Amino acid sequence: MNTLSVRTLFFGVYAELASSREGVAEMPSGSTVGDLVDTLRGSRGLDWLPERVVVAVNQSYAEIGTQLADGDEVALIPPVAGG
Amino acid sequence: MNTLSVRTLFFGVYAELASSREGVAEMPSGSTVGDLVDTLRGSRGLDWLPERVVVAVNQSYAEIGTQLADGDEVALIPPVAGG
Amino acid sequence: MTADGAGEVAVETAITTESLDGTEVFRTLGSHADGAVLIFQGRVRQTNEGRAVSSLGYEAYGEMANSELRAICHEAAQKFEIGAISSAHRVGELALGEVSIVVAVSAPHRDQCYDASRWVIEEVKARLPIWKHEHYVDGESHWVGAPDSNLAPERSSPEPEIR
Amino acid sequence: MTADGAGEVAVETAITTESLDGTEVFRTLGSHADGAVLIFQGRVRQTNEGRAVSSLGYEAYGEMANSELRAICHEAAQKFEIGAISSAHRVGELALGEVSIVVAVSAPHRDQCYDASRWVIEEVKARLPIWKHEHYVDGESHWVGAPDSNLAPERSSPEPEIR
Repeated sequence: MNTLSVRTLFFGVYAELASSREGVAEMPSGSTVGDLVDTLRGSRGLDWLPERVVVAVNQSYAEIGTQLADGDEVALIPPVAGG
Repeated sequence: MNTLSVRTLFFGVYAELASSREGVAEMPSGSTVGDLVDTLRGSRGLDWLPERVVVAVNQSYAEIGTQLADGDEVALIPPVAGG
Repeated sequence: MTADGAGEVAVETAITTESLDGTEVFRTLGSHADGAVLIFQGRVRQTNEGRAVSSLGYEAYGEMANSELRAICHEAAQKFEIGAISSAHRVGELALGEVSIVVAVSAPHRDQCYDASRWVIEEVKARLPIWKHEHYVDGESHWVGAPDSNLAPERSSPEPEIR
Repeated sequence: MTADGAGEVAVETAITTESLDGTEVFRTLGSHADGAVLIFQGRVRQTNEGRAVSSLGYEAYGEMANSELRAICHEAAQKFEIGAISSAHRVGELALGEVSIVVAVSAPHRDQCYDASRWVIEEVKARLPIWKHEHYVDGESHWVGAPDSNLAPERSSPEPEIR
Protein backbone atom coordinates (compact mmCIF):
# COMPACT_ATOMS: atom_id res chain seq x y z
CA MET A 1 0.00 0.00 0.00
CA ASN A 2 1.14 3.58 -0.58
CA THR A 3 -0.23 5.09 2.58
CA LEU A 4 -0.52 4.12 6.20
CA SER A 5 -3.09 5.18 8.71
CA VAL A 6 -2.31 5.85 12.35
CA ARG A 7 -4.46 6.72 15.31
CA THR A 8 -3.32 9.92 17.02
CA LEU A 9 -3.93 10.63 20.71
CA PHE A 10 -3.70 13.96 22.51
CA PHE A 11 -3.45 14.36 26.29
CA GLY A 12 -3.47 17.10 28.86
CA VAL A 13 -2.71 20.55 27.54
CA TYR A 14 -2.27 19.14 24.01
CA ALA A 15 -5.82 17.82 24.03
CA GLU A 16 -7.06 21.24 25.06
CA LEU A 17 -5.01 23.07 22.47
CA ALA A 18 -6.03 20.63 19.74
CA SER A 19 -9.64 20.72 20.91
CA SER A 20 -9.48 17.00 20.34
CA ARG A 21 -8.38 13.91 22.20
CA GLU A 22 -8.04 11.62 19.23
CA GLY A 23 -7.67 11.62 15.45
CA VAL A 24 -6.60 9.62 12.44
CA ALA A 25 -3.70 10.57 10.17
CA GLU A 26 -2.95 9.19 6.72
CA MET A 27 0.74 9.29 5.85
CA PRO A 28 2.88 7.97 2.98
CA SER A 29 4.32 4.52 3.58
CA GLY A 30 7.74 4.74 5.21
CA SER A 31 6.86 7.86 7.20
CA THR A 32 8.57 8.38 10.54
CA VAL A 33 7.37 9.84 13.81
CA GLY A 34 9.10 13.06 12.80
CA ASP A 35 7.21 13.17 9.50
CA LEU A 36 3.93 12.77 11.33
CA VAL A 37 4.76 15.52 13.80
CA ASP A 38 5.73 17.86 10.97
CA THR A 39 2.49 17.09 9.18
CA LEU A 40 0.42 17.67 12.28
CA ARG A 41 2.25 20.88 13.06
CA GLY A 42 1.94 22.25 9.58
CA SER A 43 -1.27 21.16 8.00
CA ARG A 44 -3.54 20.55 10.92
CA GLY A 45 -3.07 23.85 12.71
CA LEU A 46 -1.14 22.38 15.59
CA ASP A 47 1.60 24.97 15.21
CA TRP A 48 1.86 25.32 18.99
CA LEU A 49 3.55 21.89 19.23
CA PRO A 50 7.00 22.38 20.78
CA GLU A 51 10.05 21.76 18.64
CA ARG A 52 10.97 18.64 20.54
CA VAL A 53 7.71 16.86 21.09
CA VAL A 54 7.70 13.58 22.99
CA VAL A 55 5.88 10.80 21.20
CA ALA A 56 4.83 7.30 22.17
CA VAL A 57 4.11 4.67 19.53
CA ASN A 58 1.95 1.79 20.65
CA GLN A 59 2.40 2.88 24.28
CA SER A 60 6.18 3.02 24.32
CA TYR A 61 8.31 6.13 24.03
CA ALA A 62 9.64 6.40 20.49
CA GLU A 63 12.42 8.25 18.70
CA ILE A 64 11.73 10.90 16.09
CA GLY A 65 13.18 8.54 13.46
CA THR A 66 10.99 5.58 14.34
CA GLN A 67 9.15 4.27 11.28
CA LEU A 68 5.42 4.13 11.51
CA ALA A 69 3.32 1.13 10.55
CA ASP A 70 -0.28 1.01 9.48
CA GLY A 71 -2.53 0.86 12.52
CA ASP A 72 -0.03 2.33 14.99
CA GLU A 73 -1.30 4.25 17.98
CA VAL A 74 0.70 7.47 18.18
CA ALA A 75 0.38 9.62 21.31
CA LEU A 76 1.70 13.14 21.70
CA ILE A 77 2.99 13.39 25.25
CA PRO A 78 3.03 16.80 26.93
CA PRO A 79 5.52 17.35 29.77
CA VAL A 80 4.61 14.71 32.36
CA ALA A 81 3.66 15.67 35.90
CA GLY A 82 2.82 12.50 37.76
CA GLY A 83 3.72 11.72 41.37
CA MET B 1 27.12 14.06 104.30
CA ASN B 2 30.18 11.90 103.62
CA THR B 3 28.56 9.37 101.35
CA LEU B 4 25.99 9.35 98.62
CA SER B 5 23.67 6.61 97.61
CA VAL B 6 22.72 5.89 94.01
CA ARG B 7 20.34 3.43 92.43
CA THR B 8 22.03 1.24 89.83
CA LEU B 9 20.19 -0.32 86.90
CA PHE B 10 21.32 -3.16 84.66
CA PHE B 11 19.80 -3.99 81.28
CA GLY B 12 20.08 -6.64 78.62
CA VAL B 13 23.21 -8.74 78.77
CA TYR B 14 24.46 -6.76 81.77
CA ALA B 15 21.41 -7.75 83.79
CA GLU B 16 22.04 -11.38 82.95
CA LEU B 17 25.73 -11.20 83.76
CA ALA B 18 25.09 -9.36 87.00
CA SER B 19 22.20 -11.70 87.82
CA SER B 20 20.47 -8.54 88.86
CA ARG B 21 18.45 -5.75 87.30
CA GLU B 22 18.84 -3.22 90.05
CA GLY B 23 21.01 -2.36 93.05
CA VAL B 24 22.06 0.38 95.41
CA ALA B 25 25.62 1.66 95.69
CA GLU B 26 27.05 3.80 98.49
CA MET B 27 29.93 6.00 97.35
CA PRO B 28 32.01 8.77 98.95
CA SER B 29 30.69 12.26 98.31
CA GLY B 30 32.20 13.77 95.18
CA SER B 31 32.40 10.43 93.39
CA THR B 32 32.10 10.40 89.61
CA VAL B 33 30.52 7.99 87.19
CA GLY B 34 33.99 6.56 86.59
CA ASP B 35 34.50 5.97 90.33
CA LEU B 36 31.23 4.10 90.51
CA VAL B 37 32.07 1.95 87.49
CA ASP B 38 35.49 1.10 89.00
CA THR B 39 33.87 0.16 92.26
CA LEU B 40 31.29 -2.01 90.57
CA ARG B 41 33.90 -3.65 88.41
CA GLY B 42 36.29 -4.36 91.25
CA SER B 43 34.40 -5.03 94.41
CA ARG B 44 31.09 -6.33 93.19
CA GLY B 45 32.37 -9.04 90.90
CA LEU B 46 31.31 -7.22 87.74
CA ASP B 47 34.77 -7.67 86.19
CA TRP B 48 33.19 -8.43 82.82
CA LEU B 49 32.20 -4.77 82.39
CA PRO B 50 33.94 -3.47 79.27
CA GLU B 51 36.64 -0.82 79.66
CA ARG B 52 34.47 1.87 78.13
CA VAL B 53 31.10 1.32 79.62
CA VAL B 54 28.24 3.59 78.61
CA VAL B 55 26.37 5.11 81.53
CA ALA B 56 23.20 7.14 81.87
CA VAL B 57 22.55 9.28 84.92
CA ASN B 58 18.94 10.17 85.56
CA GLN B 59 18.02 8.92 82.08
CA SER B 60 20.53 10.96 80.13
CA TYR B 61 23.83 9.74 78.74
CA ALA B 62 26.66 10.90 81.04
CA GLU B 63 30.41 11.32 80.80
CA ILE B 64 32.79 9.24 82.88
CA GLY B 65 33.73 12.40 84.81
CA THR B 66 30.17 13.38 85.68
CA GLN B 67 29.77 13.91 89.42
CA LEU B 68 27.16 11.83 91.14
CA ALA B 69 24.57 13.20 93.53
CA ASP B 70 22.71 11.43 96.26
CA GLY B 71 19.63 9.75 94.86
CA ASP B 72 20.84 9.57 91.26
CA GLU B 73 19.62 6.78 89.02
CA VAL B 74 22.66 5.31 87.27
CA ALA B 75 22.09 2.87 84.42
CA LEU B 76 24.77 0.74 82.79
CA ILE B 77 23.94 0.67 79.09
CA PRO B 78 25.06 -2.33 77.03
CA PRO B 79 25.52 -1.83 73.29
CA VAL B 80 22.14 -0.70 72.05
CA ALA B 81 20.27 -2.62 69.35
CA GLY B 82 16.97 -0.89 68.77
CA GLY B 83 15.30 -0.36 65.45
CA MET C 1 -3.69 -4.25 40.17
CA THR C 2 -1.25 -5.84 37.80
CA ALA C 3 0.74 -8.42 39.74
CA ASP C 4 3.68 -10.43 38.60
CA GLY C 5 7.20 -11.32 39.67
CA ALA C 6 10.57 -9.92 38.62
CA GLY C 7 12.78 -12.85 39.45
CA GLU C 8 11.65 -13.46 42.98
CA VAL C 9 10.50 -9.89 43.54
CA ALA C 10 6.76 -9.45 43.83
CA VAL C 11 5.61 -6.49 41.72
CA GLU C 12 2.18 -4.88 41.86
CA THR C 13 1.08 -1.73 40.07
CA ALA C 14 -2.12 0.16 39.38
CA ILE C 15 -3.48 3.30 37.79
CA THR C 16 -6.75 3.85 39.57
CA THR C 17 -9.60 6.26 40.10
CA GLU C 18 -10.15 4.88 43.60
CA SER C 19 -8.78 6.57 46.68
CA LEU C 20 -5.35 5.41 47.80
CA ASP C 21 -3.53 5.35 51.04
CA GLY C 22 -1.30 2.31 51.10
CA THR C 23 -2.48 0.93 54.41
CA GLU C 24 -3.63 -2.37 52.91
CA VAL C 25 -0.22 -2.77 51.33
CA PHE C 26 1.43 -2.34 54.71
CA ARG C 27 -0.15 -5.52 55.98
CA THR C 28 0.60 -7.71 52.98
CA LEU C 29 3.86 -6.42 51.52
CA GLY C 30 7.05 -8.36 52.00
CA SER C 31 8.09 -11.65 53.48
CA HIS C 32 9.92 -12.75 56.61
CA ALA C 33 13.13 -12.20 54.66
CA ASP C 34 12.46 -8.44 54.63
CA GLY C 35 13.45 -6.40 57.65
CA ALA C 36 12.52 -3.02 56.18
CA VAL C 37 9.35 -1.66 54.66
CA LEU C 38 8.98 1.87 53.34
CA ILE C 39 5.84 3.48 52.06
CA PHE C 40 5.88 6.81 50.30
CA GLN C 41 2.67 8.76 49.82
CA GLY C 42 2.44 11.79 47.58
CA ARG C 43 -0.43 14.04 48.57
CA VAL C 44 -2.15 17.09 47.10
CA ARG C 45 -0.55 20.14 48.70
CA GLN C 46 -2.39 23.35 49.36
CA THR C 47 0.23 25.41 47.56
CA ASN C 48 2.40 24.92 44.50
CA GLU C 49 5.01 27.43 43.40
CA GLY C 50 3.43 29.99 45.65
CA ARG C 51 -0.12 29.62 44.37
CA ALA C 52 -2.99 28.46 46.55
CA VAL C 53 -4.32 25.21 45.12
CA SER C 54 -7.94 24.21 45.57
CA SER C 55 -7.85 20.78 43.88
CA LEU C 56 -6.07 18.75 41.23
CA GLY C 57 -7.05 16.69 38.25
CA TYR C 58 -4.76 13.89 37.11
CA GLU C 59 -5.13 12.58 33.59
CA ALA C 60 -3.25 9.46 32.47
CA TYR C 61 -2.53 7.67 29.25
CA GLY C 62 -3.94 4.72 31.10
CA GLU C 63 -2.50 1.57 29.53
CA MET C 64 0.88 3.17 28.88
CA ALA C 65 1.02 4.66 32.39
CA ASN C 66 0.52 1.26 33.95
CA SER C 67 3.04 -0.42 31.68
CA GLU C 68 5.60 2.33 32.41
CA LEU C 69 4.95 2.01 36.14
CA ARG C 70 5.46 -1.74 35.89
CA ALA C 71 8.64 -1.22 33.88
CA ILE C 72 9.98 1.17 36.53
CA CYS C 73 9.19 -1.32 39.31
CA HIS C 74 10.84 -4.17 37.43
CA GLU C 75 13.92 -2.05 36.81
CA ALA C 76 14.01 -1.21 40.54
CA ALA C 77 13.81 -4.93 41.30
CA GLN C 78 16.91 -5.46 39.18
CA LYS C 79 18.86 -2.46 40.45
CA PHE C 80 18.22 -2.92 44.16
CA GLU C 81 18.08 -5.83 46.57
CA ILE C 82 14.43 -5.70 47.41
CA GLY C 83 11.81 -8.30 48.20
CA ALA C 84 8.64 -6.69 46.93
CA ILE C 85 7.41 -3.48 45.36
CA SER C 86 3.96 -2.08 44.92
CA SER C 87 2.99 1.24 43.41
CA ALA C 88 -0.27 2.86 42.46
CA HIS C 89 -1.10 6.24 40.94
CA ARG C 90 -4.44 7.89 41.34
CA VAL C 91 -6.23 9.62 38.46
CA GLY C 92 -9.28 11.86 38.34
CA GLU C 93 -10.15 14.77 40.59
CA LEU C 94 -8.37 14.95 43.95
CA ALA C 95 -9.05 17.21 46.91
CA LEU C 96 -6.35 18.73 49.12
CA GLY C 97 -4.67 16.08 51.25
CA GLU C 98 -5.71 13.18 49.04
CA VAL C 99 -3.04 10.67 48.06
CA SER C 100 -1.93 10.84 44.43
CA ILE C 101 0.74 8.13 44.53
CA VAL C 102 1.87 5.30 46.76
CA VAL C 103 5.24 3.61 46.40
CA ALA C 104 5.75 0.70 48.80
CA VAL C 105 8.97 -1.28 48.96
CA SER C 106 10.14 -4.08 51.22
CA ALA C 107 13.73 -5.25 51.41
CA PRO C 108 16.00 -7.32 53.60
CA HIS C 109 17.89 -4.18 54.66
CA ARG C 110 16.89 -0.54 54.97
CA ASP C 111 19.59 0.96 52.73
CA GLN C 112 18.27 -0.74 49.65
CA CYS C 113 14.71 -0.03 50.70
CA TYR C 114 15.29 3.73 50.87
CA ASP C 115 17.36 3.80 47.70
CA ALA C 116 14.79 1.84 45.69
CA SER C 117 11.87 3.93 46.95
CA ARG C 118 13.65 7.15 46.11
CA TRP C 119 14.67 5.94 42.68
CA VAL C 120 11.14 4.85 41.79
CA ILE C 121 9.67 8.24 42.69
CA GLU C 122 12.18 10.06 40.52
CA GLU C 123 11.54 7.74 37.58
CA VAL C 124 7.79 8.13 37.98
CA LYS C 125 8.13 11.90 37.84
CA ALA C 126 10.31 11.67 34.74
CA ARG C 127 8.54 8.96 32.77
CA LEU C 128 4.96 8.25 33.74
CA PRO C 129 2.54 9.64 31.13
CA ILE C 130 0.35 11.42 33.64
CA TRP C 131 -0.62 15.09 33.63
CA LYS C 132 -1.69 17.34 36.43
CA HIS C 133 -4.28 20.05 36.04
CA GLU C 134 -4.05 22.41 39.00
CA HIS C 135 -7.10 24.36 40.05
CA TYR C 136 -6.31 27.46 42.07
CA VAL C 137 -8.25 29.20 44.78
CA ASP C 138 -8.35 32.32 42.57
CA GLY C 139 -10.40 30.40 40.00
CA GLU C 140 -7.70 29.89 37.41
CA SER C 141 -6.29 26.55 36.41
CA HIS C 142 -3.16 25.33 34.71
CA TRP C 143 -1.64 22.17 33.26
CA VAL C 144 1.54 21.70 35.30
CA GLY C 145 4.63 21.73 33.12
CA ALA C 146 2.78 23.02 30.06
CA PRO C 147 5.47 24.39 27.74
CA ASP C 148 4.32 27.97 28.01
CA SER C 149 1.82 29.11 30.55
CA ASN C 150 0.29 31.41 27.93
CA LEU C 151 -0.86 28.26 26.24
CA ALA C 152 -2.99 27.23 29.16
CA PRO C 153 -6.45 27.78 27.75
CA GLU C 154 -8.47 27.75 30.93
CA ARG C 155 -7.53 31.12 32.38
CA SER C 156 -10.87 32.28 33.63
CA SER C 157 -10.20 35.88 32.70
CA PRO C 158 -7.37 38.03 31.42
CA GLU C 159 -5.38 40.02 33.94
CA PRO C 160 -7.24 43.24 34.70
CA GLU C 161 -5.67 46.11 32.78
CA ILE C 162 -7.01 48.87 35.01
CA ARG C 163 -7.07 48.96 38.79
CA MET D 1 1.95 8.36 72.98
CA THR D 2 3.83 11.46 74.02
CA ALA D 3 2.68 14.34 71.85
CA ASP D 4 4.01 17.84 71.69
CA GLY D 5 5.23 20.38 69.20
CA ALA D 6 8.74 21.39 68.09
CA GLY D 7 8.07 24.82 66.80
CA GLU D 8 5.18 24.07 64.49
CA VAL D 9 6.21 20.47 63.97
CA ALA D 10 3.89 17.91 65.53
CA VAL D 11 5.92 15.24 67.37
CA GLU D 12 4.56 11.96 68.70
CA THR D 13 6.55 9.12 70.22
CA ALA D 14 5.90 5.91 72.09
CA ILE D 15 7.64 2.88 73.54
CA THR D 16 4.93 0.26 73.59
CA THR D 17 4.21 -3.41 74.15
CA GLU D 18 1.30 -3.22 71.73
CA SER D 19 1.60 -4.32 68.13
CA LEU D 20 2.57 -1.63 65.67
CA ASP D 21 2.08 -1.10 62.01
CA GLY D 22 1.75 2.59 61.36
CA THR D 23 -1.48 2.43 59.41
CA GLU D 24 -3.33 4.70 61.84
CA VAL D 25 -0.57 7.24 61.51
CA PHE D 26 -0.98 7.24 57.75
CA ARG D 27 -4.45 8.65 58.05
CA THR D 28 -3.70 11.36 60.58
CA LEU D 29 -0.13 12.46 59.94
CA GLY D 30 0.59 15.75 58.25
CA SER D 31 -1.39 18.72 57.05
CA HIS D 32 -2.41 20.10 53.69
CA ALA D 33 0.96 21.85 53.61
CA ASP D 34 2.70 18.46 53.34
CA GLY D 35 2.98 16.87 49.91
CA ALA D 36 5.05 13.88 51.04
CA VAL D 37 4.56 11.25 53.70
CA LEU D 38 7.01 8.45 54.37
CA ILE D 39 6.55 5.58 56.76
CA PHE D 40 9.36 3.25 57.64
CA GLN D 41 8.66 -0.06 59.33
CA GLY D 42 11.38 -2.24 60.81
CA ARG D 43 10.31 -5.86 61.00
CA VAL D 44 11.68 -9.03 62.57
CA ARG D 45 13.67 -10.84 59.89
CA GLN D 46 13.99 -14.58 59.67
CA THR D 47 17.77 -14.42 59.51
CA ASN D 48 20.43 -12.25 61.09
CA GLU D 49 24.10 -12.57 60.25
CA GLY D 50 23.41 -15.91 58.67
CA ARG D 51 21.55 -17.44 61.62
CA ALA D 52 17.93 -18.54 61.44
CA VAL D 53 15.93 -16.43 63.89
CA SER D 54 12.79 -17.79 65.53
CA SER D 55 11.75 -14.71 67.52
CA LEU D 56 13.07 -11.59 69.21
CA GLY D 57 12.77 -9.99 72.59
CA TYR D 58 13.21 -6.23 72.89
CA GLU D 59 14.01 -4.77 76.28
CA ALA D 60 14.00 -1.01 76.82
CA TYR D 61 15.07 1.40 79.51
CA GLY D 62 11.53 2.63 79.17
CA GLU D 63 11.47 6.25 80.35
CA MET D 64 14.87 7.02 78.90
CA ALA D 65 14.06 5.30 75.60
CA ASN D 66 11.01 7.47 75.13
CA SER D 67 12.82 10.66 76.08
CA GLU D 68 15.67 9.80 73.70
CA LEU D 69 13.19 9.04 70.93
CA ARG D 70 11.50 12.37 71.54
CA ALA D 71 14.87 14.12 71.54
CA ILE D 72 15.74 12.51 68.20
CA CYS D 73 12.42 13.57 66.69
CA HIS D 74 12.80 17.13 67.95
CA GLU D 75 16.31 17.28 66.55
CA ALA D 76 14.97 16.03 63.21
CA ALA D 77 12.33 18.76 63.31
CA GLN D 78 15.10 21.34 63.63
CA LYS D 79 17.45 19.83 61.05
CA PHE D 80 14.89 19.18 58.31
CA GLU D 81 11.91 21.00 56.86
CA ILE D 82 9.20 18.66 57.98
CA GLY D 83 5.61 19.08 59.06
CA ALA D 84 5.12 16.22 61.48
CA ILE D 85 6.96 13.23 62.85
CA SER D 86 5.75 10.21 64.72
CA SER D 87 7.80 7.27 65.90
CA ALA D 88 7.08 4.26 68.06
CA HIS D 89 9.26 1.35 69.17
CA ARG D 90 7.84 -1.96 70.23
CA VAL D 91 9.14 -3.88 73.26
CA GLY D 92 8.51 -7.41 74.51
CA GLU D 93 8.50 -10.63 72.52
CA LEU D 94 8.04 -10.33 68.75
CA ALA D 95 7.39 -13.05 66.19
CA LEU D 96 8.89 -13.09 62.69
CA GLY D 97 7.39 -10.38 60.51
CA GLU D 98 6.16 -8.27 63.41
CA VAL D 99 6.95 -4.56 63.34
CA SER D 100 9.60 -3.41 65.83
CA ILE D 101 9.71 0.25 64.88
CA VAL D 102 7.70 2.78 62.92
CA VAL D 103 9.09 6.14 61.82
CA ALA D 104 6.56 8.33 60.04
CA VAL D 105 7.41 11.74 58.64
CA SER D 106 5.42 14.23 56.63
CA ALA D 107 6.97 17.21 54.87
CA PRO D 108 6.15 19.78 52.23
CA HIS D 109 8.63 18.14 49.83
CA ARG D 110 9.92 14.61 49.42
CA ASP D 111 13.65 15.33 49.70
CA GLN D 112 13.38 16.49 53.27
CA CYS D 113 10.94 13.70 54.04
CA TYR D 114 13.39 10.97 52.96
CA ASP D 115 16.37 12.67 54.59
CA ALA D 116 14.61 13.12 57.92
CA SER D 117 13.28 9.57 57.97
CA ARG D 118 16.69 8.14 57.22
CA TRP D 119 18.40 10.30 59.82
CA VAL D 120 15.95 9.31 62.53
CA ILE D 121 16.47 5.59 61.91
CA GLU D 122 20.23 5.95 62.15
CA GLU D 123 19.97 7.96 65.36
CA VAL D 124 17.56 5.43 66.85
CA LYS D 125 20.02 2.64 66.14
CA ALA D 126 22.86 4.60 67.69
CA ARG D 127 21.16 6.08 70.74
CA LEU D 128 17.96 4.44 71.83
CA PRO D 129 18.52 2.41 75.01
CA ILE D 130 16.85 -0.71 73.70
CA TRP D 131 18.33 -4.20 73.54
CA LYS D 132 17.51 -7.10 71.32
CA HIS D 133 17.59 -10.70 72.46
CA GLU D 134 17.59 -12.97 69.44
CA HIS D 135 16.22 -16.48 69.74
CA TYR D 136 17.48 -18.85 67.06
CA VAL D 137 15.86 -21.82 65.43
CA ASP D 138 18.68 -24.00 66.81
CA GLY D 139 17.57 -23.21 70.36
CA GLU D 140 20.34 -20.79 71.25
CA SER D 141 19.85 -17.12 71.99
CA HIS D 142 22.03 -14.06 72.08
CA TRP D 143 21.92 -10.41 73.08
CA VAL D 144 22.66 -8.56 69.85
CA GLY D 145 25.79 -6.44 70.13
CA ALA D 146 26.88 -7.99 73.43
CA PRO D 147 30.56 -7.09 73.76
CA ASP D 148 31.75 -10.67 73.46
CA SER D 149 29.52 -13.46 72.39
CA ASN D 150 31.19 -15.71 74.96
CA LEU D 151 29.51 -13.55 77.53
CA ALA D 152 26.07 -14.47 76.31
CA PRO D 153 24.90 -16.67 79.13
CA GLU D 154 22.01 -18.42 77.45
CA ARG D 155 23.83 -20.74 75.09
CA SER D 156 21.85 -23.88 75.47
CA SER D 157 24.91 -26.12 75.24
CA PRO D 158 28.65 -25.81 74.58
CA GLU D 159 29.94 -26.54 71.11
CA PRO D 160 30.43 -30.28 70.70
CA GLU D 161 34.12 -31.17 71.05
CA ILE D 162 33.93 -34.46 69.18
CA ARG D 163 32.18 -35.22 65.91
